[in-house]
Amino acid sequence: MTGDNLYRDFILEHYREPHNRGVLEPHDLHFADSNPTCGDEMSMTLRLDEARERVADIAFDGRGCAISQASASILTDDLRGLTLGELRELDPAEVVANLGVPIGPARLKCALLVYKVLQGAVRGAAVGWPEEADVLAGGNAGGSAP
Amino acid sequence: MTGDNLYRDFILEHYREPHNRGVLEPHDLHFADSNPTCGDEMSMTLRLDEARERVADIAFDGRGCAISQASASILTDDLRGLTLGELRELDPAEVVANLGVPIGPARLKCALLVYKVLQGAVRGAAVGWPEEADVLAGGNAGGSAP
Amino acid sequence: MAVGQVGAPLLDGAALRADFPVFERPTASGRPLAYLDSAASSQKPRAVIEALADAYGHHYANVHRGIYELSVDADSRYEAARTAVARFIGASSPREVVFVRNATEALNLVAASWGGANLGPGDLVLSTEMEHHANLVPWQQVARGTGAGLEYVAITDDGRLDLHDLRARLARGPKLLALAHVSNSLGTINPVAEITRMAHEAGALVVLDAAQSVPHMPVDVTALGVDFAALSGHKMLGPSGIGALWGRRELLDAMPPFLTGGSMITRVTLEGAEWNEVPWKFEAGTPAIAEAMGLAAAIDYLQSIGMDRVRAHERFLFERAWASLEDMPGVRLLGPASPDEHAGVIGFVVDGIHPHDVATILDSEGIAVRAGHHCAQPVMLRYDLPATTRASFYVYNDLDDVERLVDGIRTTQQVFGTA
Amino acid sequence: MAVGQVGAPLLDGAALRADFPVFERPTASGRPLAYLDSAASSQKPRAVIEALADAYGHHYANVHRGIYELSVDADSRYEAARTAVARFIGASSPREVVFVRNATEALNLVAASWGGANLGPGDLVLSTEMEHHANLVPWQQVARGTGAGLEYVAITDDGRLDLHDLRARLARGPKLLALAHVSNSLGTINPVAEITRMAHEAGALVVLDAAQSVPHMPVDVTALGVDFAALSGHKMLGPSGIGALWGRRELLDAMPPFLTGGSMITRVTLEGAEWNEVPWKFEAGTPAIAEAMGLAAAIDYLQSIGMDRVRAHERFLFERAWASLEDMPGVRLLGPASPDEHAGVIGFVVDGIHPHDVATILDSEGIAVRAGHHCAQPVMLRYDLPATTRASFYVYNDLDDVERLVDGIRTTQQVFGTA
Ligand SMILES: Cc1ncc(COP(=O)(O)O)c(C=O)c1O
Ligand SMILES: Cc1ncc(COP(=O)(O)O)c(C=O)c1O
Repeated sequence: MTGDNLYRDFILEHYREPHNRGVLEPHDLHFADSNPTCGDEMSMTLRLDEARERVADIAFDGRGCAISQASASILTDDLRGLTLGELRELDPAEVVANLGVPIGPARLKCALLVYKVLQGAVRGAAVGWPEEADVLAGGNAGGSAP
Repeated sequence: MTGDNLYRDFILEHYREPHNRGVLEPHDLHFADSNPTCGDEMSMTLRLDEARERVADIAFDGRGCAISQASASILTDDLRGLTLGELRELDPAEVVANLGVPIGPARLKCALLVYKVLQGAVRGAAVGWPEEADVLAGGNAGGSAP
Repeated sequence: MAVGQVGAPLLDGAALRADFPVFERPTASGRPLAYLDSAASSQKPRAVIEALADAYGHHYANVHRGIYELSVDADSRYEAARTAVARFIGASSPREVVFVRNATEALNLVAASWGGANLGPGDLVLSTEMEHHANLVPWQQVARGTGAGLEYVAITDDGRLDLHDLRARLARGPKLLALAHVSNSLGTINPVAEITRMAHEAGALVVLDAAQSVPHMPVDVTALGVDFAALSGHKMLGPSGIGALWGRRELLDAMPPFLTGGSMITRVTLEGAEWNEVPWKFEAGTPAIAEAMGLAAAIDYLQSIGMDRVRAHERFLFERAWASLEDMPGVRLLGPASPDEHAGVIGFVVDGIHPHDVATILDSEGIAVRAGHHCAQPVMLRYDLPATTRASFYVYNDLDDVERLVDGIRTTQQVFGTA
Repeated sequence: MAVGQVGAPLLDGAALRADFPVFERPTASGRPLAYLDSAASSQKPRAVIEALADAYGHHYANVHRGIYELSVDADSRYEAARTAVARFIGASSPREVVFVRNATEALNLVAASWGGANLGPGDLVLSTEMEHHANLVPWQQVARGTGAGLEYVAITDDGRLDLHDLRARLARGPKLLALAHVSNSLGTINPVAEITRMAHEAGALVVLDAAQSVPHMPVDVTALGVDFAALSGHKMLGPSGIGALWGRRELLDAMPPFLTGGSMITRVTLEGAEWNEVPWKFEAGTPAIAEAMGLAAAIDYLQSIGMDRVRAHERFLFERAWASLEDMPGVRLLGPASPDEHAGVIGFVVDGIHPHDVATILDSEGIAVRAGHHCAQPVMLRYDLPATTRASFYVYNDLDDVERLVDGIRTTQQVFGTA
C-alpha cells in the first residue's frame, strides 16, 4: 500500500522536524518557486564559501506536503561543500531515488520541488519541471485541477 | 430502393419540363431564396388579381435538383386562385405529401425550397425552414458540409 | 467506525455499481474502489459505453445532411441527443442547445461572443468569489479585452453567497452575473431562482455554471429563469469531449459566432461569410457526434433513476458524512452545514496534514478523492488554505464508501501521529 | 462494367472491412455498404471502439494530476496518446501537440491566438482558393478583427495551386500562408515542402491544414518544414470530438491562450491569471480524455498497416476510378489527373443531373457518397458549379466499390434518361 510505503517514519520525522529550515541572513543566493499542484511554496537561501564556488550553508522555507518537506530536508542535508557546477548537474532522478521511498508519478513534483527551487537559485531564473515530472498531464497546473 | 421510388417518371418529367417556369413581368410579388444544402437557388414572381387578394399568375425560376424543381413545378400548378391568406396557411407537410413520392429527411429541404420562397414572397421577408425540415443537423448549412 | 444507524439510502449503491465496469477493476490496495471524485468526473455505466460502441459500430457518419442512409441515421440521432439535453434541463426548444466540448467551452463561448458584442468601457460584469476558474478567467479576459469592469460577489465564512453584497453590487447596474449553481470546492447550492429574480430586476443577465448541478439534481432552466447555462457531459455519466451551452433563443440569435468554419455558415465567398441559424451557428466543424449520442444515453440512465432520487440519495450520503466528519477532532469542513444548501461535495482539511498527503493515504486504501485547489484558487485564498481534500458522491456510492472515507481519515491521522 | 483488369490493390479491402462493424449493417438496398465518404468522416475499426470501451470501463478519471491510482492511469494514458500523435506526424516533442476537438478548432486557435497577437493593419495573410471553410473563415474573421489584409492564391483550371500566383503574392511579404495539404473538394495534393520553402524565404509562416493528408499518407511535419498543422481524429479511424494542433514550440510558447479556465493556468486570483506551459496552456477544462486514447488506438491500427501502404492502396483505387470515370460520357472530373498530385478523393459532376440526385440514386444502391459544396463554396464558384458529387477512398475500400460507383453513375444516367 502506497500510503504506508511512502510515509515511512523517517519521512514523517523530516516532515515534522525538517533540517535546514529557515532563511539565511545574509545570503548569496535566493530563490522562491511553487508547485500549484499542491499549493506548495518553497524558498531557498544559500551562502557560498569565500571563493563563491561551494555551498557553505543552505536553508529552505515554506509550506507544503510531507513529501516536498521531507525531500527538501533530505536533499539540503547533502549539499554543503558541493560546487555550483555540481549543483547544476544534480540528477533529478537521483534526488527522487535518494528519498528511499517509492514516489509514484502523482507525487513526483512534490518530491522535485526542492530541486526546481535549487536550480532557480543556482541559475538565477525559474526552470521548468524536469522531464520526468511531465509524464502526467497538466504541466504546472495539475491535480488540483477539476 | 429510395432512388427508384423517388425518381418516378412524373417527377422527372416535371424536372425536365417544369411548369410555371420563368419570370413574370410585370409582377406584384417577388422573392428569391436558396438552399445551400444543394447549392439551389430559386426565385418566384406572382401576379395578383385586381383586388390584390388572389394569385392570378405565378412563376418560379432558378436551378436545382430534380426534387426541388419538380416540387416547385407541382406546387405552383395548384396556387392560382388562392388568396394570400391561404398561401400563408399552406401546410408544408402537405406540400411534401402532394409530391406523391417518399421524401426522406435528407431531401426534405429540397422539396420545401419552393414553400420557403413562396412564404418569403407572401410575407415580404425570408422565413426559416419549417420545423419538419429541421430533423437533421445543420440548419441551412447542411449535407454539403464536411 | 459506524456511520448512519438510522434510515437507509434511497438508492442501492452496490447494485448500481454493477452497472459500472470500473468497479470490477482491482485497486492496488486489494480493496474495492471507493470512487469519491465524481465532482471532477463521473464514472460511466455500461449503457453509455455500449451506446458509444453502437453509435460507432452501426450509426456513424458525419452529420450535417449527408444524403445517404447512414448519414441520415447519424444526423437524426445527433439531433435527437440535442432534444434529449433540451428536455432534461427544461429548455423550451432544442434549437437553444449548442453542443460544445465541456462547460468551460460553453462559458468561453458566452464570454467571448455575448461579452465581445455587448460589453465596453463603463459596463460591469459580476462573478463570485466561489467560482470555478472556468467561470472566472473567461470573464477576466473579456473584461480586459473590452474595457468592462469585473467584480466578485463576496462569500460568507460558511461558504454561502453573501446576498447583501450581491444586492449592493447589483445596484451598480451590471450587465451580467455569472455564477455557479453548485460550487465544486465548497459544495454550496446557490439559491439561483431568487438570485436570478434579483439580477433581472437590476437589469443583469444571468449565466449559470450548471456543471455541478445538472448531474446531481433536477434542473429546469426555464423555471430558474436564467439566461444561459453551461454543463459537461463527463460529469453526468456521459462521455468526455461533449458538453452543452443552453441560451435563450433571442440571445443566441443576436450573438456573433464564436468558432468559425464548416457547417456554421450558409454562404462563403472569398469576401466573407453569412452565418447559419442557431444552434448550428455555434458548431463549427465536425462535432463530437458519437459523444452526443453517448450523452443522450447517460441522460436516459439518469432519468431511469429519477433526478429527484439522485438528489435525495446524495443528500442522505452528505448528511451522514457531514455528521461523522464534523465530530472528528482535527477535521475542518468547508461550506454550509445545512443539507438544503449543500450538494454531495465535501471539502475538508485535516490539521497538520497536507491535503495531498491525505489523498495519497486514502488512495492506499482504495479510496479516490481529489486534493488541491479544485480550480478555485480564489476560494483557497479566501479561506487561507493552500489546498483542500474533497470527497464527492454520486449514484454508485453508498454508506460503505462514507464509512471507508471516515476510517481512512482516521488512519491518516494515525500515520501522521496527529490522532 | 469491369474495372481494373491489371494489377491488384495493395490491401485486401474486403478483409479489412471485417475489422469495421459498420459493414455488417444491412443497407435498405439489400446490398452491402460501399462507403465512399471517408473524406467527410471515416468509419471505425473494432480496435478503436474497444479501446474506447476499455478506457471508459477501466482507465477513466479526470486528468491533470489526480493523486489516486485511477487518475494516474488515465493521466498517463492521455499523455501517451499525445506522444503517439507527435510520433505519427514527426513532431519533435509531444509538448508541441495540443488536443482540440477537430481541425476546425485547431485552425481557429492559430488564427485567433497567433493572428490576434501578430497581425495588424498593413499586414497580409495568404490563404488559397481551394481551402475548406475551416481554413478560410477563421482568417476572414481575424483579418476583419485586426485590420490585416487577406488574399487568396489562385487555382488552375485543373485544380492545382497556381505557383506563379503564389510567388507573386509572396513577394508582397505576407506574414502567414494558410493552405491545405490535400483539398477535400478537388483531391489535389499540394507540394507542401516546396511551397513552404518559398513561403519561408518570403518570411511567411505556414499553417498546414492536414485534415485530409494525415489520415491517408505519411506526413512528417518536420520534414515538410511547416510551422503549424491541424488534423481531425474522426477522419483517421479515430473518435469524433478529438483532433490536434501541432505547432513549433517557440511559436506556441509565445502565443496567448485561446480558451481559458481550469488547468490552463498556474495561478488565478480575482485580479488575473498566469498561464500554464504548453501544450496545457491551450487545453482549458476537461479534455476529450477517452477520445484521445481512442485516437492513439486508431494510430496504432494505421501504423500496423503502414501509411505508405495506405497511400499506395488509395492511389491504386484512384487510378482505376479515374480511368473509368474519365471515359464515361457526360461525366466531368475535378482536380489534377496525375495520381502523384491527387489523393483518393474524386469530385465529379454528371451532365444534366444535380449532384444531390446522383447521391440519392447511388444511396439507393447502397453506395454512400457526399454531394454539395463540401465546405468549399469558393471552389464551387471558381468552377461555376452549384455543387459536386464526391467519392473518397480509405483502407476498407476495394475495386468492387469502384466498380459499384461506376455502375451506379451509369444507372443514374439511365434513370434520368441522359445515357
Ligand atoms: C481539408 C479540410 N480541412 C478542414 C476540415 C475540417 O475538419 P473538421 O470538420 O473535423 O474540423 C475538413 C473536413 O471536412 C477538411 O476536409
Ligand atoms: C463548477 C464547475 N464549473 C465548471 C467546470 C468545468 O468543467 P469542464 O472541465 O468539464 O469544462 C467544473 C469542473 O470541474 C466545475 O466543477
